[in-house]
Amino acid sequence: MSFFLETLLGGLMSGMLYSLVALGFVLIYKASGVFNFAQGAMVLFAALSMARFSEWIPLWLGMDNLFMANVLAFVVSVMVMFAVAWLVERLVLRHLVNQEGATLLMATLGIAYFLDGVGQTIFGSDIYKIDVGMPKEPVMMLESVFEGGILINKEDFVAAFISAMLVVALTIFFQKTATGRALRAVADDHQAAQSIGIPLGRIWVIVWCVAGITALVAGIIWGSKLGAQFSLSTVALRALPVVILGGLTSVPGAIIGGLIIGVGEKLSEVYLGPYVGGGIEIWFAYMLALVFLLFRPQGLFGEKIIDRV
Amino acid sequence: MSGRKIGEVILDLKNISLSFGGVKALQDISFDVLEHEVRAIIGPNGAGKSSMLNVINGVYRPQHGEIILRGEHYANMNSYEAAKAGLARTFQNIALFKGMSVLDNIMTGRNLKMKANILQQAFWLGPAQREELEHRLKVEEIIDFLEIQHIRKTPVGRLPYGLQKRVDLARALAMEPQILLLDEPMAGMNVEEKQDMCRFILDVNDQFGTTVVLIEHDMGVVMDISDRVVVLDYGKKIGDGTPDEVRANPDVISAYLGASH
Amino acid sequence: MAVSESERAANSLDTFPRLLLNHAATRGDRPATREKYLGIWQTWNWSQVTEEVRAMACGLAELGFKRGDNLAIIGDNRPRLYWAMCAAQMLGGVPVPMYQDAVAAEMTFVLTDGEIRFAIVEDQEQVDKLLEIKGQCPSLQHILYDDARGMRHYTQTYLQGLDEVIAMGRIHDKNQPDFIPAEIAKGRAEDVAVMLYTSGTTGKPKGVCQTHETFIAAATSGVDFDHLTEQEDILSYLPMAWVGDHLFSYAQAMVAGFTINCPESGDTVMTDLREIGPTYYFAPPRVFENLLTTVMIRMEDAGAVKRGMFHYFMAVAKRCGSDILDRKPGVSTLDRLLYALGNALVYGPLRNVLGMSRIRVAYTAGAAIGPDLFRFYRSIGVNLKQLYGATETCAAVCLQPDREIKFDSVGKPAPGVEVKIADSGEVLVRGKLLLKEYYKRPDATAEAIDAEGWFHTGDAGFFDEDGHLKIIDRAKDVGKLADGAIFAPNYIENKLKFFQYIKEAVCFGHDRDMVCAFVNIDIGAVGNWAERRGLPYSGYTDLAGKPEVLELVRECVEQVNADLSHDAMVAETQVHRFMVLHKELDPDDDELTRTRKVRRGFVAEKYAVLIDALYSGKTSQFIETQVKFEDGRTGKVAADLTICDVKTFPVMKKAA
Amino acid sequence: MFYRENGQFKTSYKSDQQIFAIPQDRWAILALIVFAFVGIPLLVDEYLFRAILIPFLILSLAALGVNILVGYCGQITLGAGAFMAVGAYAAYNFLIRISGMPALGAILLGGLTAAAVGIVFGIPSLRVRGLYLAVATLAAQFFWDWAFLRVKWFTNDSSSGSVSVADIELFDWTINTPTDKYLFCLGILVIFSLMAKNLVRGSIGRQWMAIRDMDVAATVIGIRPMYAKLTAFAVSSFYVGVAGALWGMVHLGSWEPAAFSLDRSFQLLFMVIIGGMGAIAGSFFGAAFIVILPIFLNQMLPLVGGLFGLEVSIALVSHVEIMIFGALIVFFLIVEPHGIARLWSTGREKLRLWPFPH
Repeated sequence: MSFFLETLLGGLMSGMLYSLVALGFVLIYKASGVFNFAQGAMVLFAALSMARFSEWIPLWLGMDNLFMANVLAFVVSVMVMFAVAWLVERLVLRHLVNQEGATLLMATLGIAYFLDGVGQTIFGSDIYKIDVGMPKEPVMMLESVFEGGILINKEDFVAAFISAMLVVALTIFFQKTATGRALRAVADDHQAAQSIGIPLGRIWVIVWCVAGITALVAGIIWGSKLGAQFSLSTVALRALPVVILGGLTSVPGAIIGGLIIGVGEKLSEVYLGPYVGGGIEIWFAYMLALVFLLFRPQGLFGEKIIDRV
Repeated sequence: MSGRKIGEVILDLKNISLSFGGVKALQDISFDVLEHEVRAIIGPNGAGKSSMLNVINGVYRPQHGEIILRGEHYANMNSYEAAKAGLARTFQNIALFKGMSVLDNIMTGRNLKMKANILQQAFWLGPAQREELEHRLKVEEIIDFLEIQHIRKTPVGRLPYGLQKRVDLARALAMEPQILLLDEPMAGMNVEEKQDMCRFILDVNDQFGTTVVLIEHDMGVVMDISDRVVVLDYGKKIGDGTPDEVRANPDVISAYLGASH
Repeated sequence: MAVSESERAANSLDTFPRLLLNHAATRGDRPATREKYLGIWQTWNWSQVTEEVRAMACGLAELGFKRGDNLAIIGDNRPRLYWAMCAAQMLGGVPVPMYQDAVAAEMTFVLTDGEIRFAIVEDQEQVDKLLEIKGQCPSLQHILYDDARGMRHYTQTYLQGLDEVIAMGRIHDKNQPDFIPAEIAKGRAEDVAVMLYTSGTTGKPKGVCQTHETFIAAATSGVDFDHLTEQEDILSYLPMAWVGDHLFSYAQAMVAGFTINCPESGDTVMTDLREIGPTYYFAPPRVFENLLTTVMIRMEDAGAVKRGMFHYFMAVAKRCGSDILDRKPGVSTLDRLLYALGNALVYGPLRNVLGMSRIRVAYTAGAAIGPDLFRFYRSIGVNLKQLYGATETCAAVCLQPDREIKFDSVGKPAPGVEVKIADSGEVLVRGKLLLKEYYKRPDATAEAIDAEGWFHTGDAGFFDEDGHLKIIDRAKDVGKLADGAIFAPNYIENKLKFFQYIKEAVCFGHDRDMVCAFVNIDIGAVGNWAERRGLPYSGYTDLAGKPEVLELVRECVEQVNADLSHDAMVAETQVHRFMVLHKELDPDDDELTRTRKVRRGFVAEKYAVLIDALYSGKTSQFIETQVKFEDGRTGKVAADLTICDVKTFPVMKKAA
Repeated sequence: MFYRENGQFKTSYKSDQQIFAIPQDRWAILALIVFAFVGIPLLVDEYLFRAILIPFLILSLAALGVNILVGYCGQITLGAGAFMAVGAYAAYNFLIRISGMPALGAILLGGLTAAAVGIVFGIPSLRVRGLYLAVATLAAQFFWDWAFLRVKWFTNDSSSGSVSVADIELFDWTINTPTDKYLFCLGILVIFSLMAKNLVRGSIGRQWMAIRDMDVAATVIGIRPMYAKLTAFAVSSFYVGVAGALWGMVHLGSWEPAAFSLDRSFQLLFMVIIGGMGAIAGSFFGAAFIVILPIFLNQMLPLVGGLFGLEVSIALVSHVEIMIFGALIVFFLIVEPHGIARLWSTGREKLRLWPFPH
């Protein structure tokens, strides 16, 4: 029982991180109809930026304060991600307005490659550590409830908490601010939004900036756990089934989908894996999403797709 | 037009109702189409004309009602079955295959009649080749009929609107349909193009005996070429009869006047 | 005429049906007719054509068509319409091709004048026209249509599809296989083969009756002259009623046994021309001119490098192209190399896109062709030549021999044709190719052909020192200078108008001692010229008065004078003085006809004061003229016109 | 400029519809093929065969398959690598488990197996399109990556999924030298290209393109989307599977699942985008471009770096390489969505119209 709970909680924790990346997908898709395959590359890029700047800044400034270094590195990385967002809009998106979804998807694949290349050229391609002072030691919990209790990483807790906070913040941003409302208007109908004077280009930049921040947060959390390294960019691939499950246009869908996939992966790996040789977590999520697709193409919370002639 | 014989009921629509979510696009519509006639469905924009056509050839599924095609009863059609049963249609905002040439676009209309299997096609074996050439001849006859020889190998995307509409008609004709559904065939055309299109529609009806069901929102042209007219307004049928009867119908007059025409 | 009928039929190829049978026998598998139809070039070989023609003839005979009947043929260039001509000839009838774009009323005249009983027409459109006027044409009994589209509901019994008639004929031919040979045997060379109505610039159209003998003679001389073989391909796209098309697409094809190609539709002529790539080509100057304009316009859109290359090599071609084509000596090796390079980069591809790659011989006729235009085609390697003739002479009186091309002559008399110049300057023609008569117009026939058998062409011309005929004007317009020299205003005016800067010119000189001219500049070309050199102007009148413009025009006139001085006949009529008019001659002011021909008398009267000034030696003259504006208002244009003197050249003596 | 089309008129539909309707094109292609078979083996050394020509041929074949699906039928795939893997491992199993199985037979059966798998993974395309479909194909990629790594039966119980085959034989011809391999692959490619061209110009090809361009209209004229899409998946996977089998058994000889990773799938997609979607020739252009570009960069970058006194590491070259790929993808999607093939055909059109610009 405790083992099951441990697995479940572990799944929920990693699911929270999937949700974070999935959130990046959903934001961009909602506002621009672009399925951003480069989200993973952005996570890697952000993580590398964070790792390297937190390393370089003390050298440049000759200071020795980890906290300050991290804060400065964070600020620089945020600016870097904003620059990326601006460039993407300028150089790519505005030239592909009104193209089909598949074309845009392939374009973001190109962006992903480009970002991967640039990131590693500038920042290097080794494994870099990100130390933002996440607690590493595990804690025992619920010893009183049943025997043995369950072992949990504090780090995961903190990560889950931060993710949750970010989701709340974004929800508020979308629901309560003028920019957020404009974003939703754009998501509903590009042309109508344009005709009432919402500048599409600026909205896109903002959305990509927000997606950049979620990528940065995800990058920092994952990076501090696993180190900032190339494999981070594959996190997008892991988060992909999440959005399919949750529905591409739904923020709650991204969160719940992330949790389902996180838990499903872990449980399947632990309980199913041994019978088939292990390592099934990556495709299991996809198969789950695929089966889902066949019966409910719009996802759990997505809007129904209506064809008009 | 003296030689054309109007026949029996070929298509009968009974109590068709269609709604999207809460929006009622069609409410309890019934009318019939006689073989070899030109039947028009008119009405102001948003009257449900296109929805009606989409129900007839199975793009939309009505919630109520039935469609009787040559005595066969259907609760709803399916596009493929409709095509097999001899229904062809054109589209209001032109649904040509924009990556293909005019010739290839029209050739797709022959698809149902082409039987060579994929292996024969891959090796361009006798049957595949023979079939391809035979159908090319058919398609060329249609090209000749619609006078679009000069654009036969042009990609459709490069054509002006009026010609695209003609290619759309050609593709439908290539199916050798018994019933031809035309969705606003003259929308957006200049006077000369409209005249040409009218001539082609009448020629098709006359030469091949094809039953024509056409939609227009503009009463003018349609009245001249149709045998009978159905008038829709806000998803309801408000008139049905010969052009003269319809023109005299007070409901129709008020609908058209009310719709700022 | 002691030879028996059957012997004639067997031995001589003196009628078109006999020529056809001969082709079927000797080159039955060679293509005779092609038509682009349903996307590909449908081809009929000579055997098939013969079979079709026989069937059609039998069908016509079934319907009652008999020797001496006239058969109207109305439509675009369709194979079966060409075949119908031969079918009619087989039965001893006379085909009468008519202009397909004529309106119904115009057709009435020909149909009644020609006592037409049978008409073969292309399609519903022509049928409708004939039905409209049938009441006025009592002789018309049968109308046969080629294309059955839209004809299902025509119930008139005298309407029949050509298909049915041919099918009927086929059975007839099978049942009575001797019928057609017997009919062909009855044909004589001196029978009328075809009747072509002249457009008739004055009076009503006249039916020109040409016999088998005349047309075969004309065609044969052309075929021999240019060594045409059965291998030629020609595109038949000109009106069938025009003598030029009849000569090239029917008579010569029948004589030489080459292939005629009918385009798919009027819209596709250019594409079809490219596909077929005719080896033998005929077009009026207007077609060549339009083509050249298109070339120049399309080249304008090209990038700078390509445009530069194009113009560079066109200059090379202008310098040596026609000399190379004529295999004249004296072209430098460098020029030959450059021309070869240009041929690879420009001329060859250009000929290809114009559909002229395979042309061995191309002719133009029907109107004067500008030397620049003419030179352009020759310089890119198209063997374009001029011919001269009229409906009454089967089109072919004079032809330009290969390698003896002069830009302003129409060549030498064709073999077997005599040409002489009357004292009045009129060109007279005698030979086998003269018309038999005007249909039912003995008066007109007598007027046109004099007692000695000379046909009066109505054109004025002269032979130059090499024996080439130059046509200078319509005979009735030709006048004389005070000293008796022949004065052909049109000839000089045309020469002036060949310059792009000159739009219109009017020459005076009849009964005077020298020639003077009014000139209208071309506002487009000269305006462009002025803009390029930064010359500001406010309008036509202003531009026309600029000294620089006058200088420009003076150069043009001088060049014309230099040109004229080479020909003894016209050397006296060099332009001594001219003025550029202050307004454009305009049909609204009655100065031009609606077809933009100068109304010489009216202009002379209206501008008498200017003419006086020209001949009185003044250097300028003030004038004020009333003009009508487009909106119907009238206004006045006034200007002080400068009179320019032009250099004239001493008359070149014949190098005897 | 080189075209002289006057007099090349068509008197039958057969000649009008042949693959290279213009004689000049026909001769040029024929000359190219003859040169590829005869000239190249005489001129080229082993390194070029191994590093460029053989990979080019096999990847062209795979790109051809991907192009049929993506370019002609409009169904996006991110899992082409997996179908290569299926082809390769299926061919391997046919070869070692059925005694007397000829190599060519195994390769074709490998392709057929891939086709069958392709149909299964194509089923989602009937319900979803665009990026949803991309996800479905990704599922195939991850599933087969895993399967060949972990399911021992597929790899004949070898560890880590690596397998190897001896030199293959075609009748009496043992294909062991690079030249042999090249000729073998070339032969297959020529035949398969011809088949692909026949398919796309025939009724099935028109059905694919109709579905791609406007699926509602396609259905209305009687095209069954299921048939069109699944045949596209099948044919595409067949091509890709055969390419996979060739890649493993002819080019590599021994291989492991990593040879057919997700990167391979992306690479194939890029070939099609850069080469030209919906054009047979595009597959060749794309494959050539993507095979040659890294080699070119490997040579050039250190040289360029040297000019500025920089040392260019191998890692850097590979980073610059993916950067350039990424940029090129975006560039082509924006500037010329129909890729090099379109540039080529535009150029050809210009030559036909020379000296006119259009």
